[in-house]
Amino acid sequence: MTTKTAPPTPAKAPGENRLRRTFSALGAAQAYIGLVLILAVGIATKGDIFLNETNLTNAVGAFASRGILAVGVTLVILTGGIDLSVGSLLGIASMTAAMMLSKHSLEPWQIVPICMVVGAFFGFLNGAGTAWLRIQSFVMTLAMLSVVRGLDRQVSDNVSVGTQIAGPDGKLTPQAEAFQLFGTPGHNLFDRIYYPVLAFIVVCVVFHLILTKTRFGRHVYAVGGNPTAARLSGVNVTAITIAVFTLSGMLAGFAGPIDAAYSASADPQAGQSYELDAIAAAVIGGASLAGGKGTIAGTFVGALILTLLDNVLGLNAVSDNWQLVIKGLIVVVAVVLQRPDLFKFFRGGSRS
Amino acid sequence: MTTKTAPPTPAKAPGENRLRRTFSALGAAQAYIGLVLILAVGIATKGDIFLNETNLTNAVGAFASRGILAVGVTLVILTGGIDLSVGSLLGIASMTAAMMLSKHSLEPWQIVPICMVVGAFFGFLNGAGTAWLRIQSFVMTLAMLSVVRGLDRQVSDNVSVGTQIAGPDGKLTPQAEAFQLFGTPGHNLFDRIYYPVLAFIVVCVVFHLILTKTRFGRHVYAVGGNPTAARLSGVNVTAITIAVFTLSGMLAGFAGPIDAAYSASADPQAGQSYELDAIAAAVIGGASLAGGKGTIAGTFVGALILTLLDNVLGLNAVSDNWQLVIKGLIVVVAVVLQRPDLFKFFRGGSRS
Amino acid sequence: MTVLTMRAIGKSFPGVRALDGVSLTVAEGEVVALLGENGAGKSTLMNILAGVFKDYEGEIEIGGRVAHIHSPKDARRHGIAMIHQELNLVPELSIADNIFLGRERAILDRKAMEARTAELLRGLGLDLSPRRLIKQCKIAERQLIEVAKALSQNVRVLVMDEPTSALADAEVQRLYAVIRDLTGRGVAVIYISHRLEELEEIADRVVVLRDGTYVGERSEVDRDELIQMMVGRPLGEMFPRADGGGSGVELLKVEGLSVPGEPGSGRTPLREVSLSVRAGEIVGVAGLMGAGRSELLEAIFGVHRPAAGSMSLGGRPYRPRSPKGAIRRGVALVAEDRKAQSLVLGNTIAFNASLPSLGRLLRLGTVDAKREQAAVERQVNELRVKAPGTRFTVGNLSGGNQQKVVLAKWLLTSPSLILMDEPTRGIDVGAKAEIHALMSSLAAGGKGVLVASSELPELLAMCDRILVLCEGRITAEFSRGEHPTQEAILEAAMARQKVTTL
Amino acid sequence: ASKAPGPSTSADGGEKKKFVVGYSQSNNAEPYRAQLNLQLQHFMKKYPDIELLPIADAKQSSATQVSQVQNFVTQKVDALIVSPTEPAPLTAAVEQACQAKIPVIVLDRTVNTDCYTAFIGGDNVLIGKKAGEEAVKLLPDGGNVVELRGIMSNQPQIDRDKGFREAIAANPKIKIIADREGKWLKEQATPIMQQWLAQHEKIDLVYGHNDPMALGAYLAAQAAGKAEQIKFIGIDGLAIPDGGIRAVQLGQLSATFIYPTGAEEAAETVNKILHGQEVEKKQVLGTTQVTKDNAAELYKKYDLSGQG
Ligand SMILES: Nc1ncnc2c1ncn2[C@@H]1O[C@H](COP(=O)(O)OP(=O)(O)OP(=O)(O)O)[C@@H](O)[C@H]1O
Ligand SMILES: Nc1ncnc2c1ncn2[C@@H]1O[C@H](COP(=O)(O)OP(=O)(O)OP(=O)(O)O)[C@@H](O)[C@H]1O
Ligand SMILES: [Mg+2]
Ligand SMILES: [Mg+2]
Repeated sequence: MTTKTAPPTPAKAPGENRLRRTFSALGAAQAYIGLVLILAVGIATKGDIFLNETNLTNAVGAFASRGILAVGVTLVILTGGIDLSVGSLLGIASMTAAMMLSKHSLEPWQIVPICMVVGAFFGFLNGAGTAWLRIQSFVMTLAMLSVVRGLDRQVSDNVSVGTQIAGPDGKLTPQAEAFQLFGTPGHNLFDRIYYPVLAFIVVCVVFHLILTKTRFGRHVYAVGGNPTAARLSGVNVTAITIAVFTLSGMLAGFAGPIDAAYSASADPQAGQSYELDAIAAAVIGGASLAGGKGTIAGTFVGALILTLLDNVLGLNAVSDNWQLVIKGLIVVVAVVLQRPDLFKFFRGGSRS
Repeated sequence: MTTKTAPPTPAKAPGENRLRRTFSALGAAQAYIGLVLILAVGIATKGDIFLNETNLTNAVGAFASRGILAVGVTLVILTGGIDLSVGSLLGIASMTAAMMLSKHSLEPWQIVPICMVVGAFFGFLNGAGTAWLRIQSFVMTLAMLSVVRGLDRQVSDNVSVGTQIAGPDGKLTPQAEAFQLFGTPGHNLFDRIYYPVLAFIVVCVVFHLILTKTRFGRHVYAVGGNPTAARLSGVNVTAITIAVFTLSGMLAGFAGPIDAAYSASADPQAGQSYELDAIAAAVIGGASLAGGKGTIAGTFVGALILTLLDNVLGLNAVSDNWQLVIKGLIVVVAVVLQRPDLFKFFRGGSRS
Repeated sequence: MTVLTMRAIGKSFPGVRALDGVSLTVAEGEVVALLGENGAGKSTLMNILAGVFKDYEGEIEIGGRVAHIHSPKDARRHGIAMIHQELNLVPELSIADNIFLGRERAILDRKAMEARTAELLRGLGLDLSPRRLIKQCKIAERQLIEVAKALSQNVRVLVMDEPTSALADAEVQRLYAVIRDLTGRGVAVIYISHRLEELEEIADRVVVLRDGTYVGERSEVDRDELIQMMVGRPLGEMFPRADGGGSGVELLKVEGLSVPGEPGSGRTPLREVSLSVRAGEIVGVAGLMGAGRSELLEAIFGVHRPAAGSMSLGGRPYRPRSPKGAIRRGVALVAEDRKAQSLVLGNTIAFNASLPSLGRLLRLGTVDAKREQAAVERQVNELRVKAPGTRFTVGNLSGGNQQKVVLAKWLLTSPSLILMDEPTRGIDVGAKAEIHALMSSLAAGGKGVLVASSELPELLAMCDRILVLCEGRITAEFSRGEHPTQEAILEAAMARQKVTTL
Repeated sequence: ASKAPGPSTSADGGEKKKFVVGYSQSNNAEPYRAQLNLQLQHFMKKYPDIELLPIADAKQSSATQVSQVQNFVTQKVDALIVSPTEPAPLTAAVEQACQAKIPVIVLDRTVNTDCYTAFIGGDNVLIGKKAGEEAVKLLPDGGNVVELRGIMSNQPQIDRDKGFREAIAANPKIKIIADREGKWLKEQATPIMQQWLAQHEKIDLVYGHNDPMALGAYLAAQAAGKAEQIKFIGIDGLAIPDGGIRAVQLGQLSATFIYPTGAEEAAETVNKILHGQEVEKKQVLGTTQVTKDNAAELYKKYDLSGQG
């Protein structure tokens, strides 16, 4: 018996493998079908109005701050948690930015780090509650949503704070002028690269690299995919959990000034219900709320689907009520189209 | 071997077992500590105003329709899903009720079943999308939230429909009079048992019994705990999934008329963001969003915590901004207090 | 030279004293086997060594110095690696990612990781791409990947908790070669297994635990004596099946059954499988890893949709569209992977055991808790599940006891045909004998038993007939009367069709 | 403070009695309502024998507001002010208070019952009409108008739309070429306006149901370089740095219309009621058009930032 050393069965037949690789590449392409569909509808119905640099920049720009939130939320979702507080964190960060600008005349490059620290601080609390006190992240971040919104409203006295601050000469102060770059609609940076869009893309690229190329990224997937295995492999599950919530908060803080600049003011209600958009982008992009599954590329596509869908419906002057209906339907269609194994319901008990 | 029948270790040592039973009873009692805390604060600060039948009825009555949603959401959460559409379903059901009453002068006992069917229909679609198309329930029900809200607004033409319909004599029609019983604040049924509260309690009891005493209930827990094992044990996972969403929709339909009667009108926006309250009640009550864990009793306690907390803060005339802050903090404290193993972070690797 | 000393180790869980004053020493280059009944505390002892538990009683010394091990990281720092009883891999990550999990460089060096992974896999005879996702790997492959993961570290002490429970002989032999190579380099190995013949082959010393206490140790493996030590009483014949059975009417007939594989899932396709099981007969299914044994049992149980072929059960056509339909016809499947396929780990023993048979425990439409309790308790006691009660959480049971709960669950449905996929995986010798006795008595009671097992001696001793699968095809059939040898079965199991290899 | 209100209590000597007044606001976090709160607190301070409890915020939820009213009734406040989120839901609650013999002042939005002591509020149809008249003035040759609406089912939205359409009917050459729900929010209005600018060659005037929406549209037009060609009309005219009056001063809005808070009138009315004086049951407040000329003056008049 010990003499027979022929490998029992080749675990991989080359032909089969090639087939599989093709399939999985197709699967990846499939993720974009929903987006392509929406682009196609946009082009078919509104040709050049839709497929126009300004229109696309505007559409993505309006969603950029939510898109940035979605990246942070994706991190949290990957570990199997959820972050409902990002909308509130964006709100308090945008308020912080507007106040720093109006009360203390800080420069934008000072404001952004401060806002990120503010967001990261509350994010850290989320992580600590989840990891140390082991509160379900849904409850922890829902509580944080409430607490931070209360603080936001309290510091602002429920009044919105404008960012277009005029100096004694009636013109915008240099700080306010510079701050506008962060997001005033239509503003250009590097000739037609609009800061919010740029920031969103950069955030996506950075976090894509972090997730795919670094140890931290592997650990994030491991914590969400199998926390026990992660722990037994020496992954510091607590630290990773705290880190993703902190990063999510930090990104919300980063998105705050963008939101404030976009509206030229920080509203005490700013960011309300953004968390739903952010989570939706991640989940439409294929992230699983069970954890361990999802990519930044997917979230990016999910965000584009949401914002371009809005744009296409708006350009076609669909009534607001029907927009709600059609939007829901198309999201379902887009998600279904992304699934390669669509019509094989429940074939074979999956082993996971 | 077959002769020695003494089991190696008795499967149950009586003394040990008693100990464990006591322990688990204590664990159960612990679940109420958060609630007790809030009651204590209420009594300490506002004594008889708080601990007053009318006040308590009012407080619970205001939350009753959301409490009923929470029961349905608990079912869905137990199977490992989530239902974000319940707020919209409540909205369309309340609109249905108001229209049936105002346009067709139907009797309340005809209206309620119709509303339940309407809710169950959309709930069924949620289930079908989740089970058959295998769309993540978060996406499916988020899309449904949007679609149903759009329909609701469309059928109502964006105008709220009143339920206090006066006949030619200037008095309420008999149907409208009867409809008021469903929830007009302060109304009594059976001398001081207020219908919304009664309905909420009855729904809780019925679904508690269904979950604990029936095969269906066991299957719900099995599907949430391990869908593969459930399927291989002969559970029709698809059917259970569809059933819980349908029941959740049906309960939202049932809550619709209560909400309409409470507000004496169906607003096209009615129920908006109720889903968060409903999910929060379930999760504060111990339901795990991972599925397989949770009870109706817990959800009931969670609902009471939320509503009495609001009530106590309101009675104490805490400013609203601080209310948001304090509410968030207390929810965290209440949830933490419910955990018996609070300070033993990560002690002992659980086998799961 | 002694590398590891564990002194007076104790550990309690709520309501369970799992370990009490156990000591253990291991020398360099030595293979020490841990033996004991299910729930004796073997895994707990080793988990303490691997840093799974934060607190415990007693002291650990490594290389002569006291080691404070309270986390997996501590354990790794002291050169301890462990292959856990339950597979611990992240399904969505690749093989390479899993092997290096927790030890990556801050910026991943994919190339180096994949090269090293490929090398490790080759050493274990696995020809898999390092980029393959774990969820696409078969159970046996996963187990070998766990081995590779442990080997990839620079270890002084390697703990293997039932590393072979999912492996067939060929892979087991390869594992032995690896272990010998390691011990040659001075690595100490602690090896847990319920397969006594393995201990004979690989262990230098056997340490026996019973009920969380140290019983004794032997350098010479004498099976009867070891059994006596671990069970506390002598055990009769290992495989008690007498000749007989197989004379009944045909119970299950499968003809030309084909099931397509699924791209990406690593499932073996079945090709035109025909077989029959008569009432009172025990039929074995042998084959190498990935031969399609589990697939076959699952197909009969209605888990997969067959593309072609027909089945009949008890003379009537049998076309189960789901496990539910199969169960209704009196078929039961003890699935291969208890954790993933059989148990709701977070729930109680009673909940799990009664799940498929709730239909007969109903009274007025509700579950009759008293009858449920009684039925489950009887079955669980019969199988000698070591647990404080039927309300104990299944996830906190020892591996073998979990397996017993799975058996109890299916016996409660009183099946007429029971399909068993590796039914004695992780089961101690005593309980194994009981399960064998149980199979015999089921057969004697006119039931049919179809059992897939990687342990050929078990099949040879128990079965009236043995079918051999290779790449989803039946390549041979032996009846008890033919007195088949292991070699003959293995040869059939490797009778690959040349055409399919490319 | 469990005494029923009436002239008898505080008027006759003895120790000075302090009246307790509760106020339920539909949503604190709207700049307009924040302003209202501020003003109410300010004007209430004029009456030392009246204590205004912390303002209760319903956060746009009728259910919350109903229970707030019930809380105040339970506490037996001496007078109650309510700014209903929606008329119908609050009707029963107001009736409850009325039955408990608590005087109720309904501020800003109505309820469907007569069982209250006084109603104080602006007239949204009138404001819409004024805005429409201003549009007619701004577009003598007619033109294309886009309309940013508040939440569709909100009564002010319905009224402001109605009045506006009635007024612009005066000039048939003025057409509303598009209208959408901006939900009262600035950040909703901006992308909508961007889409309109992409769709329509010529937009002459933007009518926003509140200033933030009009300003959100302004931002979009400014970015597209079309802000000069388009006129913007808003409503609210808040005297805050970020508000409509300032925007008119800066030339961003052509005009806005002050939606009166009624805080001063409410404080006055409460005082009268508590001291047993007659009050007018329905007090409809007018509006003031904010133009470049009167903006500075109006800002000063309504600015309360220095006074807490
Ligand atoms: N997390 C836990 N909570 C409660 N009890 C536990 C836990 N882990 C183990 N036990 C108990 O400790 C005892 C020893 O279990 P252990 O897993 O060490 O047994 P084992 O010897 O490895 O058995 P097997 O051969 O079945 O794997 C068992 O009674 C088990 O129920
Ligand atoms: N639905 C599934 N998803 C993923 N893997 C599966 C699925 N079904 C079966 N498998 C895996 O495919 C392997 C292939 O199969 P099969 O069961 O046919 O082989 P086997 O002869 O039983 O081999 P083994 O000894 O590994 O169990 C199984 O071991 C199982 O782990
Ligand atoms: Mg073990
Ligand atoms: Mg198998």
